[in-house]
Amino acid sequence: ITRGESSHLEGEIVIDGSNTLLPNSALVAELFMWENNQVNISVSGAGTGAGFQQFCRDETDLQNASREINDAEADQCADNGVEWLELEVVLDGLAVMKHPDNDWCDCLTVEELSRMWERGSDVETWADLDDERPDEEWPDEEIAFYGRDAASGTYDYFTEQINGAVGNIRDDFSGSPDTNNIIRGVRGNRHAVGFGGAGYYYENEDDVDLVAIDNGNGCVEPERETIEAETYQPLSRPMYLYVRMGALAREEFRAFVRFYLENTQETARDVGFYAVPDETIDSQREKLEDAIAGVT
Amino acid sequence: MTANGEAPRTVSKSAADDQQSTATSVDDGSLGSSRVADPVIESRDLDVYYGDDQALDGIDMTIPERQVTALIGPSGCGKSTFLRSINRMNDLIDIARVDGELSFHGKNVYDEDVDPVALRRKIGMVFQKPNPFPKSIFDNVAYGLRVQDQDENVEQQVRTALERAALLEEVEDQLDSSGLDLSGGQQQRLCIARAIAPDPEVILMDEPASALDPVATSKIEDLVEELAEEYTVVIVTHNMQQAARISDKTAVFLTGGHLVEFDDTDKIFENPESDRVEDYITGKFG
Amino acid sequence: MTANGEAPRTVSKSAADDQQSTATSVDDGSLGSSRVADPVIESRDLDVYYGDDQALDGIDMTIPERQVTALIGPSGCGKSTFLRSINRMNDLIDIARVDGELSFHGKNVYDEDVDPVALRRKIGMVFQKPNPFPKSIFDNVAYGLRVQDQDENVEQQVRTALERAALLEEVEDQLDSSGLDLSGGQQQRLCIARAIAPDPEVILMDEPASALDPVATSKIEDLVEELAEEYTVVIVTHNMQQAARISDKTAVFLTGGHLVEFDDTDKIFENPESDRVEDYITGKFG
Amino acid sequence: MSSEPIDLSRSGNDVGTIGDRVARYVFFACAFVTVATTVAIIAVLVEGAIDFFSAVSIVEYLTGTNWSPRAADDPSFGVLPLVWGTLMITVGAALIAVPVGTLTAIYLSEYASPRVRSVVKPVLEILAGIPTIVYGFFAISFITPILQGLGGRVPLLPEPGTFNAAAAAIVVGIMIIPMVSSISEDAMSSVPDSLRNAAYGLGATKFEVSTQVVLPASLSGIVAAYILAVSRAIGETMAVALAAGALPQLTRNPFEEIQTMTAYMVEIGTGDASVGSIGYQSLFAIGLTLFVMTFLMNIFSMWVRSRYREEYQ
Amino acid sequence: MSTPPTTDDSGFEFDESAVRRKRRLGKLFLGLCGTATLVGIVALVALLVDVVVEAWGWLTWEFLTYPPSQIVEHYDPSNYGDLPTGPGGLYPAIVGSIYLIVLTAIFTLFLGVGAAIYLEEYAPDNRLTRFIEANITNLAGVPSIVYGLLGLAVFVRALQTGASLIAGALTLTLLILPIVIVQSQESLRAVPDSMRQASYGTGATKWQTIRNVVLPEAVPGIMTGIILSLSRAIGETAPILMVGAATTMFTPPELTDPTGPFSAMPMQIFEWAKLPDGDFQHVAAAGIVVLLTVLLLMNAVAIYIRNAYDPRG
Ligand SMILES: Nc1ncnc2c1ncn2[C@@H]1O[C@H](COP(=O)(O)OP(=O)(O)OP(=O)(O)O)[C@@H](O)[C@H]1O
Ligand SMILES: Nc1ncnc2c1ncn2[C@@H]1O[C@H](COP(=O)(O)OP(=O)(O)OP(=O)(O)O)[C@@H](O)[C@H]1O
Ligand SMILES: [Mg+2]
Ligand SMILES: [Mg+2]
Ligand SMILES: O=P([O-])([O-])[O-]
Repeated sequence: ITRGESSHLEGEIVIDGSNTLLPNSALVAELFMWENNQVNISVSGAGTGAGFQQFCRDETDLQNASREINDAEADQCADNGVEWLELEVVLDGLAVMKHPDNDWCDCLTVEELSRMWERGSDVETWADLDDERPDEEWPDEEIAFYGRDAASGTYDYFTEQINGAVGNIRDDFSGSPDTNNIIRGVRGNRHAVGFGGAGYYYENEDDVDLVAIDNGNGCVEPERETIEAETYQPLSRPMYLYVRMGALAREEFRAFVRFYLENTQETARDVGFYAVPDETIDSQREKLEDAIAGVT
Repeated sequence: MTANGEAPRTVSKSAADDQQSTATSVDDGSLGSSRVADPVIESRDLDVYYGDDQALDGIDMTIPERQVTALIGPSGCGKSTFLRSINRMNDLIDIARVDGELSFHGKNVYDEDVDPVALRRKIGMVFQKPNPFPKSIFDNVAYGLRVQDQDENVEQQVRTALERAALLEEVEDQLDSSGLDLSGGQQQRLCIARAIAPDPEVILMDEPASALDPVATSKIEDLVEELAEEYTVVIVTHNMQQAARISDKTAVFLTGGHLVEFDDTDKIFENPESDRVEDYITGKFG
Repeated sequence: MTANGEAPRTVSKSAADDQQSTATSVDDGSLGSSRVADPVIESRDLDVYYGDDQALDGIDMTIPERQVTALIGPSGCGKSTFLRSINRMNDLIDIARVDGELSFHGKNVYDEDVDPVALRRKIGMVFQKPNPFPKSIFDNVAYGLRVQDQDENVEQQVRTALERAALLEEVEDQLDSSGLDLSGGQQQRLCIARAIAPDPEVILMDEPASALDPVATSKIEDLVEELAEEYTVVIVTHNMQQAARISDKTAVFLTGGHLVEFDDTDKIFENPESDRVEDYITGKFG
Repeated sequence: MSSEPIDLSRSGNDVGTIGDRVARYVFFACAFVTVATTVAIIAVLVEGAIDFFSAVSIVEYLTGTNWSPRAADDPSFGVLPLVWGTLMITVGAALIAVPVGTLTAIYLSEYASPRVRSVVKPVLEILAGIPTIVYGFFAISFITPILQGLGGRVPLLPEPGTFNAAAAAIVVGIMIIPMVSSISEDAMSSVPDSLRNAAYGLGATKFEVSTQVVLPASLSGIVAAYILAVSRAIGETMAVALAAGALPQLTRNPFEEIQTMTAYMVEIGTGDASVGSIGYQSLFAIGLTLFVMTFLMNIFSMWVRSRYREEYQ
Repeated sequence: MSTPPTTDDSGFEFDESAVRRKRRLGKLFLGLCGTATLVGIVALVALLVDVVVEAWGWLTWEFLTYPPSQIVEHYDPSNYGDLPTGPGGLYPAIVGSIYLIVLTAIFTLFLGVGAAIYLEEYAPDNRLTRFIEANITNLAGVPSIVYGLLGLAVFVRALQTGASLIAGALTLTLLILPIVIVQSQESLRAVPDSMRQASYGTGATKWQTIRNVVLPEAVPGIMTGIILSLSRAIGETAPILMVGAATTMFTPPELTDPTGPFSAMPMQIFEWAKLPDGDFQHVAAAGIVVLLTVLLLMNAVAIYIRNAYDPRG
């Protein structure tokens, strides 16, 4: 490494938590490293839940989270005297994907999605869905369902938004910890459907197609404009960075978190997320500076 | 401790006396094969090499039918090598190479068209250490019958073979138990039964009693003498008393893979032609 | 082929004649230990068991100083077992168990307070198969010196030991090359050098020449006779001529772990008390 | 020399003897680490599993046919689909590795020249040393496309999905070939030549010697190799996590997606389940189940070995 | 008795059709065995070719010497010229893996050889010893992911080492310990008893005998076993995944402070494979090539040691 020697900052920063948010934090860390090569940053992806366990035991400095901290976790943090600051750093869109040769289904309503995915769903073939669309004839072929695994925040969010409760989902979908596997699954079967981070779609546009979502306001595809303007509903969500207040006493750590907020809008787009609006970023900055002022 | 004290017990040999006159010492180079009544195996100028090392050097020998021929000599002189070259077991040693001629009933066994597997069906073998298969006693004896497709009336043949090997009485009730559960001496008799079951013509034995205790040894010796009534037996031994006791003919190999003397056993032990043989037999070395 | 033909060459033995009268046959039960000039090792009613099998049964023997005592007998009669019980090598066999007394200079080596390691430093051992370490010739001989912390002047001690073992001349230039590169006979002399380097009192040898060719054997035999000028030598051999040639005393063990006769070597080979010993020695069995 | 009394006692200054005793305890401690490891594994697994089984009945766990522990409103905890998935992979892998490995062992032990053997054996052993994650990629990028290419074209072969048990079983089978072949080859080579000679002496052909003498005589070693290979297949993780998919289901079709116990553990271990949730605790229940399964295999293997130990020396 | 029982005087019929039939069968069987051997070799070649083809063009010197990047263009050599930062690579994970293996090697050497010495040289033949040996055999069959759980619970949590280099190394040590012990035992057992006897016979103590005679003889075998086990450990993903190896590090961990976070090659490869951009599959393949190279080098060293010290020459 031949750059970043000029920086006087040095130290060690440990980031853990969500697998989903990991690429964004890793990219911010990467950029920061090139300017401050004496700061040693490690980014791990134990998952949001496991990450909070460590975070609340004072073992990590920053926690990537694809959901907000829950009560049990907050209690644990309190028990261990870990104070934290929640920063909203990126927006994620969940895309519903289909095979490129699927020319019958371009858009689904939230109700249809719910019928397809809910626990005990009676939808087995595409033809089971076309009764609400009298002038269309969908093939009588079995649908293959792909999605993120039950251990992911993505799964929690999708099931809650579409089917009304976390974990309310049909038994026979294939839940994968790796969104690439979902893409592979959908790509391999003309009758497949899958959900996963929208960023993965844009990296694989040749292999899979999007299904637009109709939330009562017409069909909307997850694109930068629709998500950043929050018109792609209900499958867009914010993701969070939890900052351990105690660590803000360290100069290199403060520098890194500031750097994070400065860069996250750009890095988000590089790794398949969407930028939070400028106003949000500004308010997060204020939150951070207040907190720093409180600590130092 | 001399051979006199333990003169070969040739009384039980039917053919022993007739053969007496056919004795030939290879030391003088005359090869009296024509004078031997029924030569089964004849070797002519047989050399065997392991890689570059010569283990046998120009062996000429004529082994008579239905007699016991003993091969003696110090360790490493090539006795086992000669024995193995009779039924082409040397084929199994990668680096072994054979020159010269070894014929069985007049047919050179090293000819192109001889299948060693077929040859070994005529020439059975018993090894130094008893080596029963880890199978039942019955299956051990039946093995040869089965691979040779002689599978009619196996039961009867197995019993006959065990009988001839003087083992039947001892194992009659346990034919299904493992051959490995027998004592060393019994194991060796089992191996003999296994070798004779498919009814070969010749039986080769490589120090069959050297791993056994004296009692088991004497049983094997008795057996060898009996076998010679029906089979041609070639036996390697390092025990000179043993050779003197059981054999009709004795071949003395000495270091370097030379056959120094081959004659009637009585002659060899009482009045050998070669001084080196005399030295060897009287224990001056070896 | 009789012992007469190869009378023991006792001429080189200084003490041989004096000892003649101390001969004792254990067959008659009289234990003449007091009559032996300098008993180094005495065993009294020694039994050794391997698990439930008894390998030695009530051995009484008195081994005199600076002489060669030979142990002979058929295979499995317990010769090696007796030898190993002298320096407690049997301790290394889990299932071995010793009853009775074996004393070294009057001290029972099986007493609680005896350290077998200390004992073995007084009683060296040479084994049947030459077993040099895969180290240099020098390190082989120096090994005993080093483990016994006799590391002053190692170089000189190594040379002396090699000299005494009649090997120095042959290996003088290659002390750094591996002991494994030597011939079998040289290896065995190397093992002897290794055993005598730390200057023990007694040397036990278990068939030290049985794996060797005749020439190497005779070198070892000469060496044994010379060693007896300085050391007490106990040697197991299965070769009766060898026992007759080199030993002063001979103990004959027979099957079952019994010591059947123990006497001057001449006596044993010319006129043994026991018929069984006579049978054994004249080759009636074994 | 003999007149002076000799000292044969254990003298205190004999460093050797003291070092000897110290060494003994140190080495014993090393060996005991393995016992401690087993105790720790059991303790860790049981502790987590107790929490799990206080919420889930063991009967439901062992007999249920549906595994969706993280479903919020109506979770079900039937482990059978996961066990079934594991068995499919194991049986499939064994179907490949056992015949291929055994025949390879016979070739190496009985037919190949020492030169060939000394090259081929270590080369094959590389297969067992390749990281399992690599096999996962190999399955996805190489085996599955081949299967998909065959599917539909070859009669009776259904169209395989992107993730399917067959591809995973094939790579696991390849991975354990050397366990079967090497250990069996060792067993066959240790059959003494005297047995081969005995058979040749009776006029047996090489084929007969190999199949009727060497093979039966080394059977216990060969069976032990099978069991070892099978337990490795049971515990195989990354390859199946990548290639077999993540859908716990009881299907008879090997071209469908399944999930194994190990793959589920990876899913939970890398996922977002919060520690203490029932989903997270299920990790230990599955781990315990897996441990018990491989434990039983090992007991079986030891039994086979002691029962059928080769008796020749 | 006067006429031979089986022979006819016309000569001897050697060519039996039965034998010829069996020989044909034998040839068929040999073909089968040879084919089976080829299956393993072909699979290995296919796997290597598949990976190398995927990695072609992506494996550069920079790939070995730079930290990873989240942006796939950074790995493409054609872009190296105009990057805002530096090229992407595997460097911290390579160093992490090497440190991990060094620590594992140190722990394993002491524990494994110590345990083997105890079991072979000291242990009496009693129940405890048999129990320890059976336990070791059993541990060798426990799936690696279970060791991951153990490491997580015992080292990371109970002993508070965190997801650190030392936790990873200790977990891998426990994982390979049973294999190392068994192989070391075999090497010790292969030292002929005559060597020990020679040493005891010269008055050496047990420890002197072990140190001066037994160990030097057994070292090649022990080293081979340890290296082969380590080459397995270096590719293990599941346990370090469970222990919580870092997915992204920009600097290598410090060997002087093994309590810090670390990343390792299999972990990094696994992460790359999960990233959205399809080209990351090439990056992962390049990582696999590096990992396999390290692994094959370790195997080669082991084979070299085995052959160089092979008593048969
Ligand atoms: N398989 C082999 N490979 C190489 N050399 C061999 C082989 N078998 C025997 N030899 C060599 O051939 C020579 C003769 O050996 P052979 O076994 O025939 O002797 P022997 O007379 O039977 O000796 P012994 O009484 O010890 O059995 C010896 O020098 C031996 O080293
Ligand atoms: N380690 C052992 N374990 C069990 N039994 C043994 C052991 N060593 C020897 N024996 C038995 O003890 C008896 C005596 O054996 P020993 O080795 O002392 O005989 P030997 O006279 O030296 O025979 P050989 O001439 O064959 O060397 C034999 O029956 C033998 O089987
Ligand atoms: Mg021989
Ligand atoms: Mg002995
Ligand atoms: O890894 P997750 O962000 O889906 O929890």
